[in-house]
Amino acid sequence: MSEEERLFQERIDAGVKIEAKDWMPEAYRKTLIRQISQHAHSEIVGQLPEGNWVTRAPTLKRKSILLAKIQDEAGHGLYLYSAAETLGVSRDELLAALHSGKAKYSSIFNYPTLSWADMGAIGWLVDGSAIINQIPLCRCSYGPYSRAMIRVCKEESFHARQGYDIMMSLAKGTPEQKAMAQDALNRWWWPSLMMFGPSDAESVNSAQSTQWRIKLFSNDELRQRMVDQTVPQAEYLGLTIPDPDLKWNAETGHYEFGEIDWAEFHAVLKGNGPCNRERLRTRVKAWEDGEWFREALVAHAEKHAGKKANTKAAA
Amino acid sequence: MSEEERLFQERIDAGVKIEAKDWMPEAYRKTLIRQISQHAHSEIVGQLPEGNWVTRAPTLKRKSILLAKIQDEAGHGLYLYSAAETLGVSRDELLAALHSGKAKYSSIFNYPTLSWADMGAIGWLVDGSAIINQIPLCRCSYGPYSRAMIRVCKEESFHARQGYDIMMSLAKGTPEQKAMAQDALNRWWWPSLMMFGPSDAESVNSAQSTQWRIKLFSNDELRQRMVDQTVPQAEYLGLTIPDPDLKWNAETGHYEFGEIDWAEFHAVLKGNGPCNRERLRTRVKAWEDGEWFREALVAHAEKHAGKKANTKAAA
Amino acid sequence: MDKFAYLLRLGDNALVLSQRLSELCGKGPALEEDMALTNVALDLLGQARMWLTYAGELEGQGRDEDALAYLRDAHDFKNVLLVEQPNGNYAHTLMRQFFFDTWHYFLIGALTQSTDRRIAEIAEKSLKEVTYHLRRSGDLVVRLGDGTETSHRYTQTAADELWMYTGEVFNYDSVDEAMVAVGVAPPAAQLRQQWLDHVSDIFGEATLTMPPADAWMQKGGKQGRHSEHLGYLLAEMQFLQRAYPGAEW
Amino acid sequence: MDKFAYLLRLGDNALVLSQRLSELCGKGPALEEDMALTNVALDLLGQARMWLTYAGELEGQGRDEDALAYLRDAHDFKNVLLVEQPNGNYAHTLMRQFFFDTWHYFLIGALTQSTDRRIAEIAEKSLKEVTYHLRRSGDLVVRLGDGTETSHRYTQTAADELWMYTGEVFNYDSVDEAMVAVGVAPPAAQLRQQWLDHVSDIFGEATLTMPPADAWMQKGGKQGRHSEHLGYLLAEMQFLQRAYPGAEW
Repeated sequence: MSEEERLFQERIDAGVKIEAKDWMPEAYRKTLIRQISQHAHSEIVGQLPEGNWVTRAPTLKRKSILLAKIQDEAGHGLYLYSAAETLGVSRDELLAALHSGKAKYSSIFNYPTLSWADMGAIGWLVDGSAIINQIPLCRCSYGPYSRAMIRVCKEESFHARQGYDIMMSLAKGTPEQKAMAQDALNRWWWPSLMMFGPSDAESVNSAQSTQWRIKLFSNDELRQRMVDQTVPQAEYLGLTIPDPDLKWNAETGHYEFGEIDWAEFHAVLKGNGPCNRERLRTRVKAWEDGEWFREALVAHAEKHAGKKANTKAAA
Repeated sequence: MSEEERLFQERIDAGVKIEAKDWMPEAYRKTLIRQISQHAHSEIVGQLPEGNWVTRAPTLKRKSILLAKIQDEAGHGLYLYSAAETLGVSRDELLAALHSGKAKYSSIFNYPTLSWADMGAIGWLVDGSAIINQIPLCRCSYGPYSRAMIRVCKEESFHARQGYDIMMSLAKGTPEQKAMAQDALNRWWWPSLMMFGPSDAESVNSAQSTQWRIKLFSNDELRQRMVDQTVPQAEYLGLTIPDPDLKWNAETGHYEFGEIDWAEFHAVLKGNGPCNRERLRTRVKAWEDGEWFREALVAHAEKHAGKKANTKAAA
Repeated sequence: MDKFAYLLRLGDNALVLSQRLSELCGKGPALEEDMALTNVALDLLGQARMWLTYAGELEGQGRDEDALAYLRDAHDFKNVLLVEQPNGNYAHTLMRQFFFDTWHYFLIGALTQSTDRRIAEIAEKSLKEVTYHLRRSGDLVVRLGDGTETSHRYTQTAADELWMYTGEVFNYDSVDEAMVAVGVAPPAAQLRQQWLDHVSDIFGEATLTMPPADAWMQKGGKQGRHSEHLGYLLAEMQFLQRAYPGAEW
Repeated sequence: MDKFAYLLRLGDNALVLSQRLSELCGKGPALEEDMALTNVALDLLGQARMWLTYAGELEGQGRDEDALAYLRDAHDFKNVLLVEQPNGNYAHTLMRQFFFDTWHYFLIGALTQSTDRRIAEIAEKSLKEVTYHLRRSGDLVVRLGDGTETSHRYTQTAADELWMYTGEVFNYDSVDEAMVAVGVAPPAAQLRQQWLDHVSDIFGEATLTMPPADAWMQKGGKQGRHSEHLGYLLAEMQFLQRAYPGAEW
């Protein structure tokens, strides 16, 4: 370890935030860029499964709440791209990596939204899991990322509550609505657990990230937290978690749960999820269709700057 | 009048059919091409307003009847293009004239189909008017056209009956359905009367076409026939014709009806109808999107012919 | 019930345009546009809810905002044809918005002076939003019109194609005239002049050619005679309320 | 009610594919294609009606073909994912049809030997139609695959993109197996081999590359877990029955 690296690690161990202008190991920078941009991409792609129901929201109030949520997600994307940009990479470069398939986004968005209840399940389970992942990151070592996470978490907790509220209405509703809610829970439960990533035994690079304080808890710890938090909520809704092996362990004070189907996890990651192709295509199409628009704004700004300069020169 | 022209007119006056191989005046040929191709184009464009409801037909049986009707229309287009082709013009040339906006199709298809009742009204009123226009043409002087008309009329009378049957179901249905039927009648009545063209006083070229027996009755005569036929049918349905001036004249044995809004007629003809742009665009898009397909079939046929020839040469 | 009919027109315009914009969620040409589009959709939806709620109360048949939004068929919708036109390319989306926003801004401004207190209040609440909408869409029209050759062409084409839908809002029928007569709504002539002046200013700055003011204009939406597009929009929007009648969501 | 479930799958496949084809009315690449598309849509619709009518009778709850077609939400539809895929360009439309027709032809052929008399009769009535469908779509795949460079590329792309939806029909679950056990339906292995052989023959003639038989395959449609496309298709198709409950048409 070089002297610089030693000092860097000391600052981290002392709980000092690293800022953009500070020296940092190249691997720390790269890991952060990967992690933050993947998070930003997830916010952007995450607009699509919800956008799929915004035009069909069942009441104007629900439509309004859902629109506001989608707007927040675009906003989160913006903060996060900005945080990544402090590390010396541009938003366009990050988007190019997304569009080429090189960069990842959360695999959960490769599942389809098949009923209105999915808007509830996504808020409750997916945003719920996201918060459990992100709350520790509010204390992570990189300043801009930590500050972005604080803003994001505040809004996400709203979203999770709104999602649970949708589930509540359905669970108290007609038999068809209750069935819709149960079906959504059945489809989103396991993918939500997979959001925390492979089990610790399989997880690569964790040790270094932990040392750098950009990963504060292990995947399995966070996953357990999600299960412990969610099972009683499901019970309150009168819905059944689709896991026959789920049971309360009074000694550990935790719920034990069944084996995750990692083959499915890897298949979706590899591109074989039900919607991988469509999600990416929708984003690429939006980007390509928008090229003339973005170019025009640049051209106009240049002309305008040119005009200003000419006016000055003439004066 | 040349000797040829005199003989030609004598044959027509004697009720002899003119066939493709026969001598004919250039103006006769041109008039027929214009008239037949306009009719063919109308069949093709006429698929679109009905296609607009086929995906939303209210029962599977109605959907099936509507699909069959649309298929018939494509078939009528085929016969009619073939009849036009006997006059020395290709289908592709005729379609090019349609797509460039040079050739016309029936203006009635520039009105939108706004409810299921429009499927009834189109069958009843539009196909009804078309039949009144076309029945005399079964006896017109040009053989291929006359034979095409005989086939077309047989199927059209089916369509008109099916349309009336839809109106009947609606008129006997719920108050909403009856209102739907009345609304459709309100919107389609006047455009259907306009289908017969300008009043005789305004009509150009009629005399020559009449002499050539490719126009057997005047526009106003045919229009009167349509009114006389349709008013009792509307009464039977319990629907009101949207014309306050409509009244029975016991002396003439005809219905008198109000003034047609010829300004609207000319506006739609000029391109200002509610759907002129969309109808033409849909057809042009289908044609352009299909170019690679048509080219491939030609290329395959040429290769195949080439292979056959090669095989023969080798043998 | 002229006032009920007038309120439906206001509510349906905002509702249908909001619906069109919400089709674009996550599909805008830049992240900032995604946010702005969703924001405008949200503002218009909020306004639609206020107009429809008031309309339902005035009608007194127990129809709330959802009953009016979800349980009317196309012929009972009273929005103008402009707002139901498909999104097209982004130049169309923006030009439709700019034409609408210009009228909407002057209308809402005038409605703050309405003799109907509730209408004046709703207009007052909406004024800041529609002011922002107009500034945004006018600004973008200028930047795209005076951007690249391509953006100029797209923008001009969008203007030419949408032009025939811009006259309907000024084409007053007996409902509109009744509202003018009692001071509820502003007269057409005044709004039309404001609209033409503003569009002309922005088009001038945008180096765009303004189509002739006396061009042929389509009509019918305000009376419930729509384009073929509206039926599809409603089939999608209303599906859940239609498929599960009486359910609470 | 395995047989009811099996009949729904047959009926829904035909109904949904017919609906997709009918979206193209008047929009085909040539007049002859317009006619053929409408014809196939019509045949499939007729078959759907027979399957759904039988399903409804077997269920004995008074649901007729229209109740089953118009009053079920997406999760109750049991068609495979292949048939609900959007039309795409015409190469997609045709390739979807060819993949379906090949399976459908061998299936219907086998069903003429079904131990269920009514199923055998319906299959018998459909056999001539599906034979024509297969000849037509196979013939077009050959001509487009071995046409121009462009048509070859489009056709190959369509095959590659739709491939992952072709495995579901052979992926038997307990419903399918129960039907095999009582001789109502043919086993998967036999159909799959016939399918692979025919597709391979046609692709050979078409100079197309056949994607690997062991590629990852999507599933879920038969169990009611569809793609996001089906909901929109149904919202449109079912609008009138949903908006005017109980009306006769």
